[in-house]
Amino acid sequence: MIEIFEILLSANFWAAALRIATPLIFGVIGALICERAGVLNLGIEGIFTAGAMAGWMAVWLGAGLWGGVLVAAFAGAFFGLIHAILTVPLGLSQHVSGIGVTLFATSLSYFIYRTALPDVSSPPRIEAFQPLDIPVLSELPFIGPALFQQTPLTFLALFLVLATAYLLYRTPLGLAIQAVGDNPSAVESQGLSVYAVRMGTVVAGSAVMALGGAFLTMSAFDAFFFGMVNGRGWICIALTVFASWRPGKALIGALLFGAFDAFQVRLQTEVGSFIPGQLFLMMPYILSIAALIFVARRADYPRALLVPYFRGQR
Amino acid sequence: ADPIKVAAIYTVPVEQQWVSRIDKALKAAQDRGEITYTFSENVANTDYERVMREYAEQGMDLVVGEAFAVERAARKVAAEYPDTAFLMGSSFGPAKPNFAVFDNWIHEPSYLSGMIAGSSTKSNVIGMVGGYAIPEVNRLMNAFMEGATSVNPDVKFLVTFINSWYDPPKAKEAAFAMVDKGADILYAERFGVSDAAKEKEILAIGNVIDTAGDYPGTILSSALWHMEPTIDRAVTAVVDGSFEPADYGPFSFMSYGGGSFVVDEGLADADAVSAAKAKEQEILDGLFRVNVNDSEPKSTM
Amino acid sequence: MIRFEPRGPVSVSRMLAVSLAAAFAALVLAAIPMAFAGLSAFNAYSLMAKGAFGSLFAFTEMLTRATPLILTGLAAAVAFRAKLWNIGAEGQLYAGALAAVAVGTGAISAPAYLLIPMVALAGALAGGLVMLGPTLLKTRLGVDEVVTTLLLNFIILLFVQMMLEGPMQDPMGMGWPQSEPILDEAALPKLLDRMRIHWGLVVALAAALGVYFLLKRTVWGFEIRAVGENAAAARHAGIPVTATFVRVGLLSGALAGLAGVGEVAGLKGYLTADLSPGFGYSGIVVAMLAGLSPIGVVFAALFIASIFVGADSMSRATGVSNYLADLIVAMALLCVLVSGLFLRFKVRFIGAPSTREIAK
Amino acid sequence: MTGPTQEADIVLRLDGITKRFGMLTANGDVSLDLKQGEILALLGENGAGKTTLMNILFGHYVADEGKVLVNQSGTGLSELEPGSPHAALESGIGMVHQHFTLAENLSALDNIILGTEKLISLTSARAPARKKLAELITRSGLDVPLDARISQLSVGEKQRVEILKALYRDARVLVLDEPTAVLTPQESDTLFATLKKLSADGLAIIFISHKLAEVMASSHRVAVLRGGRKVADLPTAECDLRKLAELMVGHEIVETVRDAGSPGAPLLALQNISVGDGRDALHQVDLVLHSGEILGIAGVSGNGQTTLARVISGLEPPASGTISMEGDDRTDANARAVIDNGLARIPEDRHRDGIVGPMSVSENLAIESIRKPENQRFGLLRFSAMREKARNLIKAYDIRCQGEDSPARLLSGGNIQKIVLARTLDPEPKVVLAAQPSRGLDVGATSDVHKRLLVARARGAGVILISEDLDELMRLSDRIAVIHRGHLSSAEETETLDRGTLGLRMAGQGGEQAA
Ligand SMILES: Nc1ncnc2c1ncn2[C@@H]1O[C@H](COP(=O)(O)OP(=O)(O)OP(=O)(O)O)[C@@H](O)[C@H]1O
Ligand SMILES: Nc1ncnc2c1ncn2[C@@H]1O[C@H](COP(=O)(O)OP(=O)(O)OP(=O)(O)O)[C@@H](O)[C@H]1O
Ligand SMILES: [Mg+2]
Ligand SMILES: [Mg+2]
Repeated sequence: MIEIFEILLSANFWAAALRIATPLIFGVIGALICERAGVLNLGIEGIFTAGAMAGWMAVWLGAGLWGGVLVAAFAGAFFGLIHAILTVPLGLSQHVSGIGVTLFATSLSYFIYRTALPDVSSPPRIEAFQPLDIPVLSELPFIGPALFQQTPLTFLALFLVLATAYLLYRTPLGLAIQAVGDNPSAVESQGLSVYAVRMGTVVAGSAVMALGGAFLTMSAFDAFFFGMVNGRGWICIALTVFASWRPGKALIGALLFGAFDAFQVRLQTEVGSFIPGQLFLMMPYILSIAALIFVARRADYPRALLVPYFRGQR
Repeated sequence: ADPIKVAAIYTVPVEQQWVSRIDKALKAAQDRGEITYTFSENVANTDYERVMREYAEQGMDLVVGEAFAVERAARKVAAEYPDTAFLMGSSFGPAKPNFAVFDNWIHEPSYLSGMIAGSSTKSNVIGMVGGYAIPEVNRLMNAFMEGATSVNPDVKFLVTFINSWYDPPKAKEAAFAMVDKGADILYAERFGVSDAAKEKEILAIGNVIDTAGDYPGTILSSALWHMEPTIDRAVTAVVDGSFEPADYGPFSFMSYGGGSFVVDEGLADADAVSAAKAKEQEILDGLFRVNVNDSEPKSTM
Repeated sequence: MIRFEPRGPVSVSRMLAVSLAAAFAALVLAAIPMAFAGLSAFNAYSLMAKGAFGSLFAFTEMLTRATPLILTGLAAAVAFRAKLWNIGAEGQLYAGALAAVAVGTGAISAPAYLLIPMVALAGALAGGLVMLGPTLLKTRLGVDEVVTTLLLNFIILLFVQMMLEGPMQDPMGMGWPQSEPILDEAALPKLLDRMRIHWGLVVALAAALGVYFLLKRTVWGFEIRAVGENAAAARHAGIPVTATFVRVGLLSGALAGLAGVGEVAGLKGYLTADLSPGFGYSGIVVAMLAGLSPIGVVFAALFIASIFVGADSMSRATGVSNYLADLIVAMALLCVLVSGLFLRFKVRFIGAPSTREIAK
Repeated sequence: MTGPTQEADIVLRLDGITKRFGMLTANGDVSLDLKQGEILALLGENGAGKTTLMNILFGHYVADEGKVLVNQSGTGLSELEPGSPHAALESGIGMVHQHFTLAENLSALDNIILGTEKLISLTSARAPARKKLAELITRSGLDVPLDARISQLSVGEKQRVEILKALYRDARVLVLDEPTAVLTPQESDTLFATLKKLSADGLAIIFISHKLAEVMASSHRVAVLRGGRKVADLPTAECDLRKLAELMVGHEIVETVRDAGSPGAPLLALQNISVGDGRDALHQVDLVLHSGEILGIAGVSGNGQTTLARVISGLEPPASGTISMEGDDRTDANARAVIDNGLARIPEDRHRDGIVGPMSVSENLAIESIRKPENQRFGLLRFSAMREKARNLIKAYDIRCQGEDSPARLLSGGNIQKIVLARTLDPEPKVVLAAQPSRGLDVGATSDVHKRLLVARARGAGVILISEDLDELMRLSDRIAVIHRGHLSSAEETETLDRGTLGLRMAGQGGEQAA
């Protein structure tokens, strides 16, 4: 018991939680933006992979770290555009298009990586983002190490949460996104293009998702591995529902998940000798389901989610 | 003579430490002009048998691979293609007429790197991050732990498996957690652990491949695996027409040069190094046998 | 400006033409990465065809690969028909495989004609029960099943690993996390000597016919369709909506569970945690390609399997990275998706208002 | 009509509009002029092409032939870019659609300003918008709570938000598609008063309606479509109700009249039923329905009618109270049991609750009795029997469709209602619950529904008629009760009531309420 409190009260633990949460924050914010506009984006797992590969590859080819971030975002936007074209004007099933995009983005990333680097026996590395040591702030007692020894991408993620909330609730575009996810005809009857709003949103959301992948190869680690996304994208889909499609709750959800994961790793070394490790690994998923049952069920989801819109058709 | 045709089937990408050693040995043979080499990586177990058959059908002279999760099927296929030699990673014995086996028997150097770690730790806490708790991993970890306790009975171990072969960010987090718990040496079974050690400015123990160049000043000691003795023997046997369904496992032992132990003498205590070197000699001379223990290692804290 | 106008019934010739066009487009698209890897497209395509259909072995391998896809495709199709979004076929597949192993590795000894059905039943039941949870959470508490089924995939896979490293580990397995082998009496017989193709294919085909019959001709099928198309109206008309969802959930999970039974009792003979390379997820693709038609699922599964097996074999023959196979499958999928649109809609291109008319 | 002086007044001209959907010509060469400050009523049967015409005008659809001309701020008529709602809005056309086009998750204010600002902007100018709206609201009398989420608004309030949307953009032409279909008489009266005020200020208005009385009362001019073609265009003063009905349908409509009934024994009784909280709750509702009578339930929509219908239909169990039928307790009966007990239900939202759109007409006709032996044996469907039955019902109820196998969604609203009537009334139920049965239907279809209900009454069934249309209620019901805020008044003989009294009670004033 004491041990558990010790863990929860240590700044390093919370620093780890935030670090683990960072790719999830990007992912859930991206997924949330897409779904707010009425488009479920199951391409996320592939978009993560594409972002991880493209961002890393760009840096490796000499683009510089922020150049890599930009390239990752563009890669995400590219696959987002495919998903957007398939699901918005063409109105195809969002489930199957998303899974198709995941397949496509993943295999294309792998294929490009392998074809470009056929002879590596150990993954080539880049100089990744380093934690920012912000002079005064990082010296603060608990908060300092937890919050201010993170890499720039973590701060970007936190900023994106704020920016997304502001965008959704305070700007004309945000209103349009919310409306198009609820009732597309409300948007069309006000002279806006449903397709433009939805496609733009999906493309932008996918670009944000890709940053989650980029974080893995450019911040959490410094090389690209096959399969390294490891289901993180799917988690974000779950977190989106958990968050009731709200940016603030999305941040909390991602942090909770990160905390579970960080906690799980620490607890495993404590009692791992008599409890199977898999039980710990299950914990975040089980708790997510439990949270859904007790917290987030019956959230008012975007009513037009999954429903394609065709102009002039009934 | 014409080079013989060799194909390899890997269930993981070639970057994975284990497979990279096989790949390296085969590429060297190819560069020497002894073989032509092609491989399929990341082959799902469901597809493994088909891939084996396809290579056999293509008239490969030697097929190298990992039979661990497809033991039965692999042996069946081999039996149906007696003209092709199969050299497969396996926990079981060889099978007639053409199924030879190997494994990464580098528990010996692991024991030695454990000795170095045991005498180098100040906090008496060593963190170990593994992928999955499979025998090939457990064996090395157990030998390492045994080596460490042999020189330092007070040393304690933290063990975590991340349930993935390639999730360096996750391995890194697991390692960070151990540092938080007081570990001052990390056993790096997976990519990501040495990065954590480097970032926290502590030491790491390498496994299978030598990453000292990537982490200068961080890798205290490593247990390396060399597939060349195994591969070269198998290739020669195929060329000679003398390929036997033998157990190539021992060629991973130190005495054949299949395993080796390296230590950064700038980082390790000189006494510890000489103790380990003495033990190394005993092993090479056959005077000391490192225990083989395939059971899952557990934290001792 | 592009506009889509719904089209009525589609003629067979049009369907063929569109399918061919899709296949052609996929091949053209696939030529791009091939060129990137230095392959001549024509050679590659003939190798692909050979890899999937060129020999009895190739053909049976393709069918073997299609077998679980048919079952997971049916699992998705039947659930999606009722608008029960089961994304958890992967987990249900593993649950089915685990149950098959629990029953078929010696816990029960019985002659083959008893043991095989028992193994299949256990697998189906396990898959069904796994899906029951999310179904009840959806109907009773309104918890989104996309998320619960998705998360359950991870939980079940970890559970399988736990069992394989714990109580169900093969004591003869040298410590490897794998189950004991399925008894010979519990294994699905092979269809052909020396080939991997097994009775699971027959089961899958029978299941496709069964689901077709169920949906088309039975009261339950009627209720499933009604609930899927308009749950409010179905409820109003006295159809037991919750019971229908539960039935669909059980059936969908059972079909996915059967896929696991086939893989473990028909193909591999024992269970490991990497039994499935994502058959559960591919099942969704198969089902949607088939337009949720049970018979269509068979063809969609064959299509996906032949593309994959063919492309995989081609990449091996040419020494190109075998990630190419997945890439070609993905491209083919996207092309077929887009082509489906031309079956359902007429596409009209409409110009901007002409200035000519305004000037007039 | 084309004199130069009048030309200047014309704010909108439809010129030879033709629109085809496949084989169907929804609009055939329709031309129409609209003058400043004029209120034009557009009439026609269901499916006559009214909505289509307005959708072309607003740019939702693109006409196959013809064009729309608007008077852009007094510079003469110029062609409107087809297929662009944006262009229509820019040139001062506002539209209130037949189905609301509001985002339920946004506030009224946000719905109104949606799309009126540059999308890419750091701030949304809510404050100035609020000021402008406050002024608009006082001027027009369209009172809405600007900060409430749309999902919390009543139908009437949503309607007003829709109109404000148009006025906020300084519309000079306002199109309203069946604006009163879902409004109460009082709300309709208020709406038309507002419209008159706006037209006096120069706004040109087109409204579509099936309610001929309000057309007569509120329009300056009437245009009638039949089969997509304009068959009449004349000043309202030159028409009367009968003439309008004839113009629409092409023949005379005989109004259904109720003969003196002979109510029998009590059939259905609700005692002290309470359920739910909030808007649509019921509080201690008592009700007795006798055989051979039509019991009307009047009320402003959103006062618990929906819940009442759901409770009687077996879709929602009451929190307290009992329901009995012919003396047997049926409180806990679910939908299936309710149907089996001989209670037929006509849902208020026929598209949502009435039919399964993609399923065929014959399947929709069989859906309530799918487990009956006539439709299945050993769980297997008897298709030929179902089809046979469907063909008979299609004939008997005059359901216009392309055969029993065509998907039900392709049918018009009136014909969808006939499917519901056929499958519920054919088994000769003891009780019929008809919720808003003629909502949105044209005169012909409405009179058909009325006839069917009276036939049921004549053979001894009890009918509960929930409606907002007082004329319909007064015409059909033997007794009428009023529902307000979930309280149901005791039913009184129709002869003792008049529109005024009912209207007051619907608004919650006067009349005793059942305790
Ligand atoms: N998008 C469409 N696709 C096919 N047919 C359509 C479409 N829109 C309208 N129609 C058809 O055009 C005809 C005119 O329909 P419209 O909705 O304009 O009728 P309406 O006069 O508004 O009827 P109501 O009084 O019932 O509202 C109908 O037969 C309708 O089915
Ligand atoms: N999507 C469609 N495709 C093809 N035909 C259609 C479509 N929608 C409607 N129709 C045809 O148009 C006719 C009228 O249908 P519609 O839904 O427009 O009626 P409506 O006039 O709007 O009815 P209302 O509003 O009462 O009830 C139907 O008989 C149907 O055959
Ligand atoms: Mg209509
Ligand atoms: Mg209309």
